[in-house]
Amino acid sequence: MLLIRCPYCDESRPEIEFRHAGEAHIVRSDKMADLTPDEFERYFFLRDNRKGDVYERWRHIHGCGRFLNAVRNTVTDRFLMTYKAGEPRPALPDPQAQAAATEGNGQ
Amino acid sequence: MSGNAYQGGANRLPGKGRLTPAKTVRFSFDGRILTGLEGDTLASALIANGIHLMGRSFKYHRPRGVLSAGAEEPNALMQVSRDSARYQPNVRASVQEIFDGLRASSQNRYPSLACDVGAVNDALSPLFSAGFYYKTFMWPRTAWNKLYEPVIRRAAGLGESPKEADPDHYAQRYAHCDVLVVGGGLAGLSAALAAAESGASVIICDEQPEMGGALHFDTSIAVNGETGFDWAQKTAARLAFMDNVRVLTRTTAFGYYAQNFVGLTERVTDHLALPSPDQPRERLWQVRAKRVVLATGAIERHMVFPGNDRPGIMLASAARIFLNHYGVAIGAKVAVYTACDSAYEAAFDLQDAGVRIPVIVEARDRPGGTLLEEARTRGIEVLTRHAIASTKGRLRVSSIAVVPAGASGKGRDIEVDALIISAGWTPSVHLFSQSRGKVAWDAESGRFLPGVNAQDCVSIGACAGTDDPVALVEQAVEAGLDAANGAGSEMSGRPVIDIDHEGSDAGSWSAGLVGAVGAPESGKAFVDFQNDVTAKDIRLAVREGMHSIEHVKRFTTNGMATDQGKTSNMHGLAIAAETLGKPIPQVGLTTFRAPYTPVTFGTIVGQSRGVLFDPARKTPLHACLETNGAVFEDVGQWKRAWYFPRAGETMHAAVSRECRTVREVAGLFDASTLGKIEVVGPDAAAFLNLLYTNAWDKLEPGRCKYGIMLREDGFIYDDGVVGRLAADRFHVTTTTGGAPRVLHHMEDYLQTEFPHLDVWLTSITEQWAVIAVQGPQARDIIAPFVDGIDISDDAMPHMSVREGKICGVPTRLFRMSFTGERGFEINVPADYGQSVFEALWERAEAMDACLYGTEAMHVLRAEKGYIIVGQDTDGTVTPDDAGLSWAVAKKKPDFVGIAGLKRADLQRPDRKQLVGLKTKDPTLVLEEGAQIVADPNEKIPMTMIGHVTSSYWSENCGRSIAMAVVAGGRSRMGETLYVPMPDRTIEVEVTDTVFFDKQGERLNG
Amino acid sequence: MRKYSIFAIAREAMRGHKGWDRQWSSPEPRSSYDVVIVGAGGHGLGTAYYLAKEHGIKNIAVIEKGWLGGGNTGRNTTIIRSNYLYDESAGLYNHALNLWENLSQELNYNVMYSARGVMMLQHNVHDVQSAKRHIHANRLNGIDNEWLEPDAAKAFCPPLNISSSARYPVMGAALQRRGGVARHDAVAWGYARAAADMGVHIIQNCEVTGIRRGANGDVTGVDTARGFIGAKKVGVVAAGHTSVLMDMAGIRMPLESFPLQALVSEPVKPIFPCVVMSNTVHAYISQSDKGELVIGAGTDQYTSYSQTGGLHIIQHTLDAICEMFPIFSRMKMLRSWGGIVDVTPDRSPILAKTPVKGLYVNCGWGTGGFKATPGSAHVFAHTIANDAPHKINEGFTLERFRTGRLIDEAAAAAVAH
Amino acid sequence: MDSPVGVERLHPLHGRRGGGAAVGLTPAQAAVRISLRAKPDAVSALSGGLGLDLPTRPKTAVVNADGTRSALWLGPDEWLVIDDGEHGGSADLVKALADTGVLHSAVDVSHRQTAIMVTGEAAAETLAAGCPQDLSLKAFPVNACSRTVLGKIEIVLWRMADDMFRVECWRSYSDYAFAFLSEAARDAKA
Repeated sequence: MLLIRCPYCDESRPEIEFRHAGEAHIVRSDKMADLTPDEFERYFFLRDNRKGDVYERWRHIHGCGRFLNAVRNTVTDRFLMTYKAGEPRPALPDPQAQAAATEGNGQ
Repeated sequence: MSGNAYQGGANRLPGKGRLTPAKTVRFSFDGRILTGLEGDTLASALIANGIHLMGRSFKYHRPRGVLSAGAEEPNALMQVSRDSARYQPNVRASVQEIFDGLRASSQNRYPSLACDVGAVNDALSPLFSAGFYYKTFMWPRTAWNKLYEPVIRRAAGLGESPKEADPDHYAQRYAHCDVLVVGGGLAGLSAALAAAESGASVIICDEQPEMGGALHFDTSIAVNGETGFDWAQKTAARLAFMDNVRVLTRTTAFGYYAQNFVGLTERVTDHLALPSPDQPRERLWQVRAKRVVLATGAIERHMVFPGNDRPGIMLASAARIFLNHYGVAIGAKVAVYTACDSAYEAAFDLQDAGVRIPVIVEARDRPGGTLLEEARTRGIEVLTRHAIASTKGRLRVSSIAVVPAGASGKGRDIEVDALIISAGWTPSVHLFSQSRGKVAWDAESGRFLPGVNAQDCVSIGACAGTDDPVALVEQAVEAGLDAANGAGSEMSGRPVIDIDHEGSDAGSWSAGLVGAVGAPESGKAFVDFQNDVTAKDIRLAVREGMHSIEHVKRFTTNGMATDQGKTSNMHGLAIAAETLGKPIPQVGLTTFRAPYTPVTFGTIVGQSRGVLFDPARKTPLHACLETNGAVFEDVGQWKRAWYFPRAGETMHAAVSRECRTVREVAGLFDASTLGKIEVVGPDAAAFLNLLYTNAWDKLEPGRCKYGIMLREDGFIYDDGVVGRLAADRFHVTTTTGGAPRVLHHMEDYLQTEFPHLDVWLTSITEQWAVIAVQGPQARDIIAPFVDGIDISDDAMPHMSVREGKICGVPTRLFRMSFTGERGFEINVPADYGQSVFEALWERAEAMDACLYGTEAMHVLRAEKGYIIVGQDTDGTVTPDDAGLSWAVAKKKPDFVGIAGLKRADLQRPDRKQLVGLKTKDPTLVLEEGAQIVADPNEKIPMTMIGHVTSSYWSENCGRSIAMAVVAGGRSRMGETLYVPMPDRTIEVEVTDTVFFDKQGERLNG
Repeated sequence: MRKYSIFAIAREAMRGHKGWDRQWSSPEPRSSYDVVIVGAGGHGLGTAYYLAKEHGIKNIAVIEKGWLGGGNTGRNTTIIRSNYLYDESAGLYNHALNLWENLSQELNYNVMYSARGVMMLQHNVHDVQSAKRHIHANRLNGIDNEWLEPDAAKAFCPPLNISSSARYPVMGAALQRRGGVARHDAVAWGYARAAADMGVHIIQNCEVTGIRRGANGDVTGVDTARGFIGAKKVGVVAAGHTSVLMDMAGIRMPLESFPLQALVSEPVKPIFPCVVMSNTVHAYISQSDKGELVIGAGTDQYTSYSQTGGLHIIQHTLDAICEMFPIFSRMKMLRSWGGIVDVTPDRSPILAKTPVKGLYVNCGWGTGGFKATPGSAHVFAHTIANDAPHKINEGFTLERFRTGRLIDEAAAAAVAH
Repeated sequence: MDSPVGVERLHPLHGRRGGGAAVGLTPAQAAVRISLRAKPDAVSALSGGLGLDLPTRPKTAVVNADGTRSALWLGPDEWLVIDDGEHGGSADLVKALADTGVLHSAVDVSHRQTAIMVTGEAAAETLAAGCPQDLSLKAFPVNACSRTVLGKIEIVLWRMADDMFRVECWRSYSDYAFAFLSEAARDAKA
């Protein structure tokens, strides 16, 4: 069971309080009615599905109820960071800082 | 057995061991009543009684005795029971503690353990080479299922499954700590003590009944001036006394999951004669630790040589535990075959206890330190660079044949009644590997050791390759202090743990892998005892192209038995490497997977059985409905009243009566399970505009409207009636099953797509009990109870909502109908639901109204052509498909689903559209799910153009009615289509979906 | 290739089994091939086999990052059935089932296809409606699937709890008698042996690091850990890792990869004669020929390539198993493991050409790809050989997510595996 | 809201008792409950309306002076207000909040939920049978509160004293919650 830091509760909480909500930073057009089929496919169906660090959404559904974003490595399942919904996509921490974080607590 | 000088078995040595001679325990094995001592395992008690033959192997049914004294045991698996329901197959005799009344029996044998007809497999073993079944049993084709497979299945499988439901219960606990120490040997206890005294919260667990680990058998180590084992007990007691420490014995850490989440299983009662009924049988601990200290020790390997599997042949450490802990001699004349120094300690202990040691067969050039000299001083013959070529003894080893290493020939026979073996020790890196840490090959000591950590853990002691006790304690204390420090504890202090060690250095590790020993090739030299995998099998696998160790494992089944290769994996790897001519690390190591030892399903399930398997949600009216004879159906987690049969009534009759009564008089229906969401805020209407296809701006407060919600891809997601209570407040309803996901869906959009809107969502599903009163008399039924609301048709027309009181309690009163009749849905605060319902029902019953359930509700709405999302639609239906395009606002610039709806395939004219169906024979009721074809004479596969979504006998129409989705259905009105059934083909006519009161006049009475 | 038979075994038994050949060789890669298949699982090896056998293409390499059969082929719970709802799915899976029935003989390798019946339990009215919709559709498609009342379900699977006091009582079951299980490793090995015998190169421990395209955009080959390997056509058959590989060719896929866990119990004597699945209480179970109960359920909730998952998923699975089969509460979990399954939005696979000429993809099987192995391999070989789909896989395109013409078994409330 | 004559407010766990010496399980008395939603700028006005300071720190609860009304932080814009004064709480909190005139959402959820009091030395251990949060006093001190999980349901957990927790759950889950805690209590003897 993963341990996820909720940026609203400011605490790490067990995975079963959360619901995964897919890839993050997929922008819903403000002109949805004008989307071409290609654009709709990109928006709704195509996913990065990266092996490595991914930006993703979770909802602390059995906690504060908020949606949040996370950067997680899909090979190790380790969270690099979490941040609030609506905040811009952060740059990834540099690998050295990641390594340092690895040395310390998993979370 | 009383009167026996040797309490608890003839092979019990007076004055030896740590059990109390007075505390005897009676148990049975294969029907024989035996006596052991309290604290005995089945294995130690049986050996004490001179019984070495404990089981039969999986494939060849070879007689087997106990190999080990621990969890790694591959051979001595038994069926153990307390009573007929409390029965367990495949129990390791080396782990199961005996208690008064325990019944054990051997398994995988017929008719008896000593005389097993399955042993014919052993004689046929040349045919049963590794993977033989892939090469045969292919002819004739049908024989696999009917002949070969049943035979193979019956031969395999070890013990028998329980046949009765499990009467025991199991507990679970989440636990959190700064430091979890796995393993309570010298290293684990030292680390736990250091961490605990620094103030950290500590959990320490060990799989044995007492802490101590290797101190159980290793009597050469003294700690702080007392025996190691005594120190361990005192330290464990001291730890248990501390508030910040939890000491768990009989507790196995079986799984190491992400972010230091570790599963432990504690065996609570399986060793007790009379457990209290409140005690769970086992308890699952789910531990989240800031740091994990792995002090899991090492497991001794056996020697791989022909005939190495006879009862009486066991690991040196096992013999030493039986002797030093249980006070049991494994034999009177015990030879040694070793490639590791620690077997000498065992031999010396045995000799000191009066056991004859006829020979030590040493595979190496010489043992470490002065062991050779000491053995010779003791008068023990040591044959260095020798091997055992074969053994004899049908049900117990009786002699060994010794040859110089690499030589062939019969060799010299030496009579024995037991043989102890040791090929060195495999560090237990299982949990470390499960944590995704990378193991690294240490060429010097010939073992895999923990390498790079993936999680916040540290390995100490034997599992980390630290052999010297002084260094080990040093390492453990450092690990404990560091762990406490890392968890933020600031107390200082360092426990004093002084080691006095008389034994030899454990030393030489390298010679114990078969590749280095060069054992004779003839005969069966077992690598994996339980699965009967021999060295030859592994060589054969390599010869056949299985060059990955995973292929070798799967082809031979090496390491796949219930012990998961604890003693065999390294041997298998070494033999494969030798055959391939590659170094061991290049051949790889199979992945370690949870669980470390098998874990009872019940323990993992815990409380989630029976009524706690899944919550059964009941409405506030449930009890009254039950009193009134309701039969309930499961809808999601809810229990809903399905129908209300009167005495002697079938379901069909009850539903017909309910349907008729609603249309003639009225009926009461429990609609409480419908999802309800209160949408509040100045932007509430704007938000609903985006979430529903409909437009909401113009809905006046006090009015309601039916709404459709789509997914972004344009398919119907949910529907329901939405009432506007005030300019900034809506009461939204959803389907019963849809309630949680609809709220989640709405929150998603609100929080992440439309956060600029000032609106909040609150689930009020359970705030309100909902009583639907439907039928011509509905208004008359409720009128006397309503307070402050004018419920006349003029003042409160169809699709309106008012707030006021009913029976004196607040209500949100909806005028709406899912039956086509004049109807009200009365929302009252849930705790009042029952009282209000009783008041209404008392009056309604007197007026000859009825209670109706979900089945009648379904029929009534189908008569009117109202759809049920999830029944008449699945996730592939658009509003237009369902005939609901009127509910899609044409002028809105945006709503969820607007883009998806525009895709080419969703605009096709030949999409499946919802229509009505009338059977040509009005008495025939179609089956829901039945498929529809245009050409009844087409051969299979037939072209299916749709299916029946809803179908009922309609008492009110006097005939059957159905709804269906049919390709291009709306352009087929009046067409005849066909529903092919197994026994006949039914003719149907395509109609519109409204079967009753087409003008809708009844909504207003 | 040496023919496998009881007589061959008997002959070998007399000389210590020294005479067996390698089941497949480990050749050095050539500089180029007509077709390179990426991924040596059952689907990939099978594709190579059918390309060689039915389409006359012999210059083929199957390139595998790890060891052959080590992905989802060797990690799944081996359930085989074909009682899918839609014509497209029914056609594909039934094609596979027809091939399963003769696969041991076809490959001269006993894959232990065991038609012991797959029974899908139905626990509420909605379940029953959905099951009957499947049964009717299957019948008209010529696929066996029959309705069993609870008593008949119990008779077919005696350990089943059909008590009406169960939390979710069994209201009936849909039974496909031709459904069953097979031995997963043997499928990969059997295809590998037969393909290698026709000259297919199986190159293990060779990770693909790039998919190269020429000036005109067409595929020219793959970069690998052992250098560049040219290819006229490349078929990606790498369940779980498809997105990663297709990204190398610049194609973003409608896929997400999830951990899928499974477990086995300790072995016991035969107690469980068939396969039982339940979508409502959510688990499935069978008993292997070794005697282990083989158990699985749904995926973890998050995307991952870790091949591990949470204990709570196993808990839910075993809750469901012990609810349906209370006698198994004292059984023990022996081993658990995880695979990576790539899942499409409509839960149906993609077996198709791609926008890149010469590049083909076979993916998106979610939790249920094993059952399709021979059928999938067979039509995928056809698609590669002819640069056009077989009639059976015509609908399983990449384009369907643009047009909206989905094959939505999930939405139709079918089960995923 | 006054309980009207002849209409009984029926607690979903009416009459239930559970636990033993080390832990007691008791249905909490009836209460008024409001799900309150608002942005930060409305907090002080709403606090005035309620007569207590709405907590703004995660995982904390605030109780008014006479102990009859409390506000539990559930999320950054969400509080559960519980009033169990006289007669199971008769305060019209929705009106009191409306009178503040600031933007908010107040929804009456008095009947949506019910509560179980878990008391005694084994209270935390009992809850730990199904609640995955760290319930040590260090991590979950008195007046800590959180929406979380108990077994297979969602709850709001509030530690009111060292050895007293209030478990709020939706009413249809209360049977499950009570049965779950009852079985857990068997095992959790301090």
